[in-house]
Amino acid sequence: MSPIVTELPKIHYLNAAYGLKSWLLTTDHKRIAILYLITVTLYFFLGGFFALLVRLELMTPASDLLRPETYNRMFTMHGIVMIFFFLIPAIPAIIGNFVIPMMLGARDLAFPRLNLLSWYLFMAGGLFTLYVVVIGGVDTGWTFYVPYSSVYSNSYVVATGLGVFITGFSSILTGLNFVVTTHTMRAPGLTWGRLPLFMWSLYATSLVQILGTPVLAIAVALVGIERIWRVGIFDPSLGGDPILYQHLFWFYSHPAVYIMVLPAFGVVSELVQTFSRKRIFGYKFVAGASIGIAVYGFLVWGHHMFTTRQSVYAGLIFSFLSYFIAVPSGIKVFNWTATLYKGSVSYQTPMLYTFGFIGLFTIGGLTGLFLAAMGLDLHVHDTYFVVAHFHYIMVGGTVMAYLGAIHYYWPKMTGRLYPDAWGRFAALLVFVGFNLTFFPQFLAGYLGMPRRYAAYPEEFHLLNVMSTAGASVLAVGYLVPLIYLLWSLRHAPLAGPNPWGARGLEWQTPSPPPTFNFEKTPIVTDETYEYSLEEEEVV
Amino acid sequence: MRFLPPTASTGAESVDSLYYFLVALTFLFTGGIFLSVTYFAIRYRRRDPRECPRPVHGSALLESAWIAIPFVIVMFIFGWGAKVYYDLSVPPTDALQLYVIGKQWMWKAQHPDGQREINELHVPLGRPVRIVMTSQDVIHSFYIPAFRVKRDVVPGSYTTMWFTPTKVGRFHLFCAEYCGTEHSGMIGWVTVMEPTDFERWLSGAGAEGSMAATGEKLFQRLGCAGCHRSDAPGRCPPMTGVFGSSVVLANGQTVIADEQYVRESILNPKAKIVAGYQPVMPSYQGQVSEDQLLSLIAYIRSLAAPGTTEAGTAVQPQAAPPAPQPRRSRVSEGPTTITQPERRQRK
Amino acid sequence: MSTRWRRRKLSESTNALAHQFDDLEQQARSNTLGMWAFLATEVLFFGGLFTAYVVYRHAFPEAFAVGSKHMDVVAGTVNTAVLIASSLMMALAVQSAQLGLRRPLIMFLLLTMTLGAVFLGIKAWEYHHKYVENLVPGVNFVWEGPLRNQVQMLFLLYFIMTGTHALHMVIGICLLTYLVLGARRGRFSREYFFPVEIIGLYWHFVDLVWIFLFPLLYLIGLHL
Amino acid sequence: MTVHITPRRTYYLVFAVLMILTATTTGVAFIDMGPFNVVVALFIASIKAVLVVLFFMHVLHVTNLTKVFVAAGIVWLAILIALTLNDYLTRGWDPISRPF
Repeated sequence: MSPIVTELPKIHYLNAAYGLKSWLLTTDHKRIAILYLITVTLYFFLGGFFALLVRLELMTPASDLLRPETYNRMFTMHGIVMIFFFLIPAIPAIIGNFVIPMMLGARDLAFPRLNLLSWYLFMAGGLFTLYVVVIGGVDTGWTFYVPYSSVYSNSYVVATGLGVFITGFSSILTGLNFVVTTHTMRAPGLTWGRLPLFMWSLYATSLVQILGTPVLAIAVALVGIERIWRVGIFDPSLGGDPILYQHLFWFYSHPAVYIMVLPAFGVVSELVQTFSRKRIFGYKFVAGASIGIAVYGFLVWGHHMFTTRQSVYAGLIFSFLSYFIAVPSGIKVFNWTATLYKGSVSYQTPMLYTFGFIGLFTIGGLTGLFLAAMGLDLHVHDTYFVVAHFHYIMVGGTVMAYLGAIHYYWPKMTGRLYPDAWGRFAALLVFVGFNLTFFPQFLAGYLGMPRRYAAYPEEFHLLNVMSTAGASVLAVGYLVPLIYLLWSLRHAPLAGPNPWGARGLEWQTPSPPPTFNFEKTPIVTDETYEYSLEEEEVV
Repeated sequence: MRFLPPTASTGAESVDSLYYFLVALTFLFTGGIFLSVTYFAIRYRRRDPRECPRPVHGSALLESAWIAIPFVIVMFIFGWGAKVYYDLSVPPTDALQLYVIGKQWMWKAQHPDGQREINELHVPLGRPVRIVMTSQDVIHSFYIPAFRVKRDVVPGSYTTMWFTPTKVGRFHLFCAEYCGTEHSGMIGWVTVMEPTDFERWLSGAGAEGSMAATGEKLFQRLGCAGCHRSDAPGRCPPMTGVFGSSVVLANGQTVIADEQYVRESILNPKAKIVAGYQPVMPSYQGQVSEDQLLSLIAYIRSLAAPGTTEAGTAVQPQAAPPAPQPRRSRVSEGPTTITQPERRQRK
Repeated sequence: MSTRWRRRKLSESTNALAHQFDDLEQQARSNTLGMWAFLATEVLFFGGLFTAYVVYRHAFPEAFAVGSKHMDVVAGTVNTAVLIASSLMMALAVQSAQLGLRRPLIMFLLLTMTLGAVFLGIKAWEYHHKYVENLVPGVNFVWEGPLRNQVQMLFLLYFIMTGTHALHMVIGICLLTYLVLGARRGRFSREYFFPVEIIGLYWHFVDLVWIFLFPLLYLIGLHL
Repeated sequence: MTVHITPRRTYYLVFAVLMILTATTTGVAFIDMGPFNVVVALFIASIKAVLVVLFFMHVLHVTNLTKVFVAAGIVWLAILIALTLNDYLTRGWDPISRPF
């Protein structure tokens, strides 16, 4: 379909300058995206390593491989690394950084130096966290619940908190950059109604980052103050209320779920259109649902606190509000499915991840209904049911979409394709491994197995063995793409500007793109995703 | 392989019904999405690399359908879940009263008659049981899967849960809120016994005297009795008949004198002054342990006048549906010399 | 920052257009919007503290009233006036920049900084007083009267809230210094004044926070 | 972009009003009005804030987009405080969990 490409463009963003300094001081959004890609991938495998240790420990009921204190550090570090250093930056900071200016027809983000600063803040926060890993870890759980974190824990809470605090500002600045860029850097003719859906979802994500993250920052800072000076902001023995911390924490951390999953929605909206060659079914609804989720996500945090001392009436209100979120999420799933109708569906690697995403996110979303039902939550709260639920959203949803996006934009980033057969094989491995890992956890959860247990009674054994077996398949599924993608950098065939026949401004520049993306500022005259126009062009 | 924990309380059945409904709903929707995606993906697979399908621009009717229908369904789930939650949160008035203290890393339980247990909890079959819980250190969560109940145990305040066991047997007791190194070791057993066996167990469990009696001794020893005299109300409000009643405060607000209020009044007496009294009581913060606080509360509870408690006191033995417990009446023994006019006067 | 970029900026003071923008108007619009978005973040950052304040004041009204008697109302009022005056100076500085008046711009910026420094000085003096009175939680808090923990909560919030605010003031003064240096080199003009404007927005925001902190911390228990 | 330049007189006037309001809020605090002390203090503070935002920060003359951003900050702050208080204010209503 696309003409055979025999050589890369002469000058592109990768060879525009050489040397370490040209990377570390770059303000090119594409190079910063690559910096993020490298570091976030490292964090992903670090977090995965912790996860593997957790799963290995849980293969047997007794705590034999790791001592409980080590186990507690492992699951905490797994959570912190995966959430703050992988899931939150993954799609926005890598894919978003790379394609947003191109999607908008701009030369760069509105604030390129701020973008680089974001990466340095991310690195600084990450180094604090790595430092904590080296000197002995932290064992509070990623939630840092007081008074355990502020008074009782014997681990490195303050250093970790500082790492999270700094990384939070990296996240805020990235979001701020994206919001301003979307408002002021759009090419002529690119109206809001013509924005790619990925832009809509990243815009929504950025709103959450700007408005939610500061509250986490202050909550973590207060925990640090309480721990360092032994004062009682939350400590009940000094008059504080530990539940207040939970309010502040979840005010950010529930919307943070949408920071992690909204970009995935955007990716899936792009992929489902490209690989079925069809404009999305109900563009306005899908776009609006992103904003709706971002705004509405701030009204529901109390559903993490049904079993705490939160009042029954507050719980009722939060439960009621929580159910509204089901509507925009449903809109998305239904519209993606309907987009396939009468399309031209291809089964290339990114599309397989998209199929996986739709299925797993549906399960993840529907099990959310279980948790928002207050009476049922009394039973499943803080059990493996919750663990399975959010892994279906975060891993089955976000990681699937992230891998799909990496495979989709890899040719744009590097100018080269990758072996599609291997890609499809890995996608299948990830899907199978994922379900084998996390489906048994739903069962274990309803059976009553609490989360964060280093040892557990015998009746949960079989389910945990299945889960650990699945985790090893999943691990292989994640390593395979790493290998063939690295291999493809030198050996794979060249991709050309638009290997998928996709629409969108980012596919109209060479692969890899030049430093300023476009020869001259493009002018948009079409509605978005007009696949039907292609026929004329091809003929 | 089992997929459900034992169903051993009245609440467990209502939770399970909701669960089955949601499982069915999940299968229905996931199946629907899965079948549609599979069908579309096969039916409309790309046959020619150059093919370009005609656009379908969406349908307002379909969009409103898949906004409205899920909305109605989730509102139904909300209502159902809220009902179950409310029922599981509000104990019946005739419940047997137990006390639990969580600490790193054990559960300490105490019966009104003074029997103490660690990581064990014995309860009678068919009687509602209400548990008042607190923590000595960090947040824990008291979780009995077989009863489908879980409540966080929060330091500095009381939370409550209740259940009516419907099956004799031994069931898991877990700590569900991460609480430190031995979190997974903070587990135990709940034993449900036939009422007669339970009576036998109680009498054999070696109590040092009922909690109310212990509380009364403490009340004397800490010097509370010198001021809070029921015979000569003066500087301090008398304690008889207070528990469970509404108390008018100096700032005009009204509070119900429950466990939380009594606790606060001991630890932080100047926070809520009863109308008509001076803030003269010193704080007992740091001088009474959580155990002693519960004993004091049990004592003050025992001073409640008949028919005035809001929850859980053993004031109407006849009203308890199965197997009235003669032993329970002991809770309301003690110097219950209150008269109705006296109480009204204090309001 | 690439050196090429910096050189361009220094050599052509009036042509301070960054490469990613098409014109100065787009650049100014983006930067102003960016600052407003950042201020929204700041609102929520302080918002966490205000929430804690509201919750605890609701829980311990008497303790907060009693404790606030130890706040220095005169210092607080004077500081409010000083900060509002500094905001006025900042507004006049922005206006001077808009009109392209270099010397008034520098003068008003220096006045803003001076008043900001006066505010911080008074604040430091207050902190010192609290220290002498043994009212610094975590350092030397001593409270003989009732409701010790609850009163300590007020002072804790006082120090955290005013401390965070003071930190923002310090950052603001650093930014103003940067502006003064730029203004002396003649970097700003009628076309290119948005750095003055957006740092001005930040400064006014810090003033806004204080406008709420002042009654909430100093004026609770005066009528008791 | 057309820049709206506020005349100096407006700034001086706003400053004068802010000063008067500052004096008022301190003065009023000495009068016992029960729960209304807080209300009055916050009301005056809000007026001052609005003046600063509208005149010093030029929100009177900015684009609607900027106004949306200003509103977003305030609305989200309101969400944070309101839904947190939603818990604390209803704790006393039931026999299960009570204010501390």
